[in-house]
Amino acid sequence: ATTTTDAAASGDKITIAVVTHGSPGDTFWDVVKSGAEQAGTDLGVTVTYQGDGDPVKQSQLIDAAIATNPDGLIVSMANPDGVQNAVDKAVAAGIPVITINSGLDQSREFGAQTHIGQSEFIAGQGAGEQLANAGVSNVICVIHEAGNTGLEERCDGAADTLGGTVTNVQVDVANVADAQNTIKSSLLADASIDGVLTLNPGIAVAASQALEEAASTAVLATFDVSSDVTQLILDDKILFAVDQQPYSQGYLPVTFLTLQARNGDVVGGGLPVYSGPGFVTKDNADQVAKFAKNGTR
Amino acid sequence: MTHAEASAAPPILEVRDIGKTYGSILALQGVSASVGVGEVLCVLGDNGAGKSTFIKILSGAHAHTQGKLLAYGIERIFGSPREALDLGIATVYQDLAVVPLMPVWRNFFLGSEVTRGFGPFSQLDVKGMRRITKEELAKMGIDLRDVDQPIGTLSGGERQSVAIARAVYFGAKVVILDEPTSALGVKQAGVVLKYIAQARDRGLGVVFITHNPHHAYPVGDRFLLLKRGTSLGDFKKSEITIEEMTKLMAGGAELDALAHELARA
Amino acid sequence: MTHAEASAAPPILEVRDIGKTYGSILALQGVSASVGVGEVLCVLGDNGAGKSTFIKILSGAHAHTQGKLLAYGIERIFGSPREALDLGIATVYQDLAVVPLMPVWRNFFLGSEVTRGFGPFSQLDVKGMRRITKEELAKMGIDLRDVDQPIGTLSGGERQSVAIARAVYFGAKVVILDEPTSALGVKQAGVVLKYIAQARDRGLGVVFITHNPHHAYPVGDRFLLLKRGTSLGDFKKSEITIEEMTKLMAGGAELDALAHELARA
Amino acid sequence: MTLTASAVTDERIKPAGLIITLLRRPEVGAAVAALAIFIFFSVSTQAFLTPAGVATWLYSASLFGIMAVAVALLMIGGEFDLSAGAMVGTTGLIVGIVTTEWGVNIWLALVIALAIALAIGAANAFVVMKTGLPSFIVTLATFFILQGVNLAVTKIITGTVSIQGMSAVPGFDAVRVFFGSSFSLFGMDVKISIVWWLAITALATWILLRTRAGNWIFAVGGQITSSRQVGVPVMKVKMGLFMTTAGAGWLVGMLQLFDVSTVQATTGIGQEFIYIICAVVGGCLLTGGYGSAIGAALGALIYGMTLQGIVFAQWDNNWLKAFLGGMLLLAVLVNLYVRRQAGVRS
Amino acid sequence: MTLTASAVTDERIKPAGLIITLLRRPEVGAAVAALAIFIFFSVSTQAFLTPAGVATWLYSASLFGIMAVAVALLMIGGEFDLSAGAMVGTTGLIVGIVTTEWGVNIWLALVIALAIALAIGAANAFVVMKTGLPSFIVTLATFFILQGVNLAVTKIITGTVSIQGMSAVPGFDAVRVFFGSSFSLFGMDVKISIVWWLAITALATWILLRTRAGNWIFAVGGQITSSRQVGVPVMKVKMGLFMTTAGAGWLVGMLQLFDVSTVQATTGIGQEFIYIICAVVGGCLLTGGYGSAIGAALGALIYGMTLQGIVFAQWDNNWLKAFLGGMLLLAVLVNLYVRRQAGVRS
Ligand SMILES: Nc1ncnc2c1ncn2[C@@H]1O[C@H](COP(=O)(O)OP(=O)(O)OP(=O)(O)O)[C@@H](O)[C@H]1O
Ligand SMILES: Nc1ncnc2c1ncn2[C@@H]1O[C@H](COP(=O)(O)OP(=O)(O)OP(=O)(O)O)[C@@H](O)[C@H]1O
Ligand SMILES: [Mg+2]
Ligand SMILES: [Mg+2]
Repeated sequence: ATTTTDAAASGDKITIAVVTHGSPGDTFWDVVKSGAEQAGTDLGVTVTYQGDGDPVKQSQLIDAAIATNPDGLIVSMANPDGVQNAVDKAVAAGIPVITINSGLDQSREFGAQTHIGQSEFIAGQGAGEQLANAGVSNVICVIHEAGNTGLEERCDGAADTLGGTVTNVQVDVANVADAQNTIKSSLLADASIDGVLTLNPGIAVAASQALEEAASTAVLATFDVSSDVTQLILDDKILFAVDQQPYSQGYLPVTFLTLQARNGDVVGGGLPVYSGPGFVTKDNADQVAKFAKNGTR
Repeated sequence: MTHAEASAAPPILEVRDIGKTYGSILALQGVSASVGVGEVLCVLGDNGAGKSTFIKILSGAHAHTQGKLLAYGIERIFGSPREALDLGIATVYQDLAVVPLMPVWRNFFLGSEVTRGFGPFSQLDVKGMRRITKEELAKMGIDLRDVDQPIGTLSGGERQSVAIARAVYFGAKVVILDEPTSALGVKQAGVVLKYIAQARDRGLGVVFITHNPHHAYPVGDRFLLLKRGTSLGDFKKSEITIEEMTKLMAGGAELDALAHELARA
Repeated sequence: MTHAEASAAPPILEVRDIGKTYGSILALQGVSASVGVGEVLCVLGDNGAGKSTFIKILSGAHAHTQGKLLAYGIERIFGSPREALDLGIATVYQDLAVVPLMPVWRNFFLGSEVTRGFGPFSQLDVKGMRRITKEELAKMGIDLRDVDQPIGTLSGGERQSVAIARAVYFGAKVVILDEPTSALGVKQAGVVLKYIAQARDRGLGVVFITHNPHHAYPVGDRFLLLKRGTSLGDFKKSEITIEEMTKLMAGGAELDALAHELARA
Repeated sequence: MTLTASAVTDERIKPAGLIITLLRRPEVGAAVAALAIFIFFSVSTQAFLTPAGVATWLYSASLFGIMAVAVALLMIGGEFDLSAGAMVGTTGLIVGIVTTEWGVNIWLALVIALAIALAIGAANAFVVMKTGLPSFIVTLATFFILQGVNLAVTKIITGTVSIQGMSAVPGFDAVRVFFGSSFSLFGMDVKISIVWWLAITALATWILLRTRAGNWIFAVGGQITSSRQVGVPVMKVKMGLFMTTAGAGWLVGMLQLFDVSTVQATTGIGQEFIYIICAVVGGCLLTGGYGSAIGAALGALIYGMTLQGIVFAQWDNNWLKAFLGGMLLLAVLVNLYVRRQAGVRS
Repeated sequence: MTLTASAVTDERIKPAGLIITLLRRPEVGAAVAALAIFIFFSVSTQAFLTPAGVATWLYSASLFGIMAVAVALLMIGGEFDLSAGAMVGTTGLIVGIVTTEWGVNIWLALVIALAIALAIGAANAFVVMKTGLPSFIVTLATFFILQGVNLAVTKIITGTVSIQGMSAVPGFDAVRVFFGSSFSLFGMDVKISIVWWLAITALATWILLRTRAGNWIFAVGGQITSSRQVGVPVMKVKMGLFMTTAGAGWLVGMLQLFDVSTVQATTGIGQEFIYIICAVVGGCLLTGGYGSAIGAALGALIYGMTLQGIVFAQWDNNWLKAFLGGMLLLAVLVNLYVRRQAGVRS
């Protein structure tokens, strides 16, 4: 269902709407947003970004975006059923849609032109493999937002490939100091824990302190990077960070849709574009550090 | 002071050796009294003597912790004022039991609303209730501006009048009045005394609390005197004069001295 | 009825043509009166006549919306009761102005706490305040069980006594009393009248509201009569007898009829 | 002089026109605030006033509004229900799980979910009334418990944190007619939930102002002791209110489930305060005894318009909350100003 | 008969032992509940009573406790502050940004953050007092605004949504002595925040019970009109309370920042209710006028012990919230039971 719109006729006033399931302030989605907005600036198109983790609200945001009649729509589908109606509506209205991050399997079916990124589950599997390679078998996976689909999938993915046990631990990202306590408590409660997987760079920093205070030798790994995390990798406090390259998950679809609007190009050929995962380890932490500082990694 | 002399029919309300504690505070102990058909029982006593506590037991607002309460000769412990109301006991509480933010007429009919229509479609007879409220208050000499005013904005006496008018209007068997005249003007207080006499004549029982012996004596048939939570006795009108009563209430000689003191030094 | 006859010193408090509206409700209009040194001004009137409103203006609880208020001859609009208190005006409000959950002694001294120590280290003189509270109440004939009881659990009269004792204890120049005796027993009411006389003799001004002409007449020097929010006049004691006053307050003949009606039919 | 005439001609009342009298209703401030926000976004954005735009914010408002009206009744009755948001998730999850995982008939599933919701509402009421604990804290505990149960049970039964495959359940389309359908009106695609919202607001208003139950709701919220003393069946009233709120939670749960045909374990969490905000913006007192259903519905309208209006205005989404906060403050200030002008001082 | 003697020998009081008298303090119920939870987890888990374990839950409790005490004072004074949680984030972010991005001296940064916090607290108080709007709604607006500003401004200035490189700021270690250090005691690694917590609880208790300000706090919360009528400077008291809460937010912000040396834009969001929960579990009335600082500290202790105890017990983590809810309900019920036994009916 690839349609070429005549939006190109509208000249330079191209608008592209991004609606994700990330809540404002989420580290990962913030980088996606930065990527999309940077692409907008680079290409001279207007990019609007909205996000809400609740499928009803995300659908409403998509509906609202459709009401503004954009030249392209970018949607992340953590809960594909939930946004199906809204995406259908967009497709029916002739708005080209690209899905990002999650929802790879449904992307074509719903009529999106392509999918960019990679599901949280696959990224989790990557982390699980790396941890298994490090000889870890009893991991706690620190979920910093209870019931968040993406985070749950990361942990599930890790459990899938680790070959040992993965126990989820809930903390609150709004209280990092207390998250540190909870991680410490977990370590104290079960001395056999030899791996900690965090899903947010701030929590990773807290976890490294928790390991220290609990005098634990467990291996620490995390999702997503920040300059503190790269520093901790260099200091051997963190083994690796999974980098899904969220920036490109935001930048690429905007580029694709702009090309389509301006030039009628339909990129991807109906096949997905993978954006990762990359791993940041001691070897490449140095290079990543400066990008992380800019908020683009 | 025994009740043997009363007629065969049991009194409407009777208490025997009743008492009430609030936590560690003994507010009332060993009080016995009764009120029969067409009888006015005045409860007299100092501040803090336990009069309001006594009344709250009769009206079901507080359960007693000692003794017995009998209604029509049957022992009862009221779990809620609703139970007392259903027995035809209407009360004017000292704190008036009104809902400040609600309009006067809604307060007047609260708990006994007049409705029209059937089953789930019955709705309030707003017009009728407004009219009755206005009329009943006018009878007491209170000319309200607007029955839709929240009752919390009425003056103290106006508020008290609403509570009294309500109890009188709904009172079926017994009317209990806790210091009903305290905030009332001379005229309104007179009306209340008249109401009490009328209720008595219609065969209702009345329990009447006041600090004013001149209010109590003319209408009362029996006088229950409380002091520091205990009963000083239950007197028939024939057994006591107004002077004796005033003395008992006030501690005697002091009063006489007062008149002199008040004169300019 | 002019104030020209007063001495050269201006009265402590004086109002001229004062009025107050609550939203669209005119509670008080065009009232003039004054209270001077060693003078007792009684405010009389029906329920809802505007007495409490008048008092709230004097005490700074409500700002007036018309007319002038003068303290010591200087025009003022009180923004808060604190301003009035600072001028030595102590008030007993009809709703008593107590904080129900707080202990009796804390209520007694609220806003005028006694402290010991300096600057940031000053702390409450708890023992002293407890003692004074107990003593002042005992003087009024109220023997409290425990000054640490929340004031909300006191009886109506006990609560009123605390409010009066407080105003008398802190009253510096003028004491304003809104129906102070309404919930009081005969003895306690007598004590309050005595207090008023004492305050007057000490040179304080007193504004006294009551529905009881027998309370008002013995202690009053001037009588301000209100009806439906307007002034019926400001009389000196010499200009009016207790009978005339009672008639004016109650609507005359009705009262005489009452005594007969109250007798058993 | 008839009595009504005397009320009008009383010399102690300043004459007040019909407008002022109207302005005294608790919801009028909210109506003015809603109008202001409506005009603001209509003028400043393109899409707000298009049929598609209107349909979006009306739908958004309706979901908040149904709960806000129920919560307003409860607040007028002097209680809070912080479990109202989580209840939306619970009922949706129940229907989702029993139909997709266990193959229970969808109509039966609706009834089961409703029964459970009402039971939880009744339990809230029971604990609050029997212990005398504040409902704020009791329903907060219920909220936590529901939140945990929603997550853990969903995870155990489905292995994930959301329900999938709901639209394949037999009878889904039939039920959808009541909860997830939409119809055309003036070129707008009007969701059925808007109809529910209007109906519930009207019903609640009638109950509040014209029935005995309404009188009792105001009374128990205004002064519970006094109400008890004059014989209002306090327990029954509060029980009814908590069950109404739970029932509204069920309704919104169904409306959401049959709209997007999925539900997540986290659905509804954090929404409970939005309902309270809507009720307060609409003129309800937090302390109980005062408020209106129409006001709460208007509060929801304000919230829905603001939420979607910000999107239409394409303001940076990082500022979303700041705008929301500012609008909220503005709305209550306008409300206050209007009511002051009308001579009401709450 | 001396007056004191009469108080003791009054025939109208049932003799009550010292224990009953003690039991009447608002915090005793919370103390019993805390003890029960302490014993429960000590017995049922291995790590809870080890020095390392104790240090963990004490630290957890201290961060909640400092705010809970301040919030309790405010609640006794009859107000809420829903912006208290976001304030923790705001102050942390201010210090983080001005030091890491602009190179401002770290001590100066502390002062700037404190000044801004106090100004926001004063603004809350000002709006609440001048408009008469409920503080629930005013501070909710502040909360939303802070939440948006925290995120948007952090993003604009740093390009990310968290502060990085804090530990490299000159003077960081010096400041850490006050806010992020720890010392050894009985084999425990005691964090400095526990000392702050105890000190603040003691100070707040003294103020409440033994100073004029404390008297005023109870009064304005219990009956604001009466307080005003007897001359309590209501505005000043409320102003002080809101500023105290904001100041406590600053302190906790610093304690967190200098402990984990990073702060995110979402820090503190959702925590405001935990503070209120702690205060209520500790015996504060939501309606104001009653409560205690020690009680709030005990409420925080209960919360901290439960939160970490559940982790020590290694219960399935998805149930976390459900356990928390259950514990909360249990704690308030124990509290209630104890107080009923003591003859207090709140
Ligand atoms: N806050 C208010 N809002 C509206 N109307 C009010 C308010 N306060 C008082 N009123 C009205 O003003 C009138 C005068 O009230 P006020 O309390 O001054 O009477 P009062 O003379 O003290 O009566 P009482 O002897 O019964 O105490 C009353 O009719 C009352 O309804
Ligand atoms: N809820 C309560 N808790 C504790 N003590 C109470 C409570 N209610 C009343 N009391 C105490 O019980 C005693 C009797 O109170 P009650 O109200 O019955 O007195 P009263 O005779 O009505 O006095 P008054 O004439 O002043 O109204 C008082 O000393 C009061 O302090
Ligand atoms: Mg009494
Ligand atoms: Mg009055």
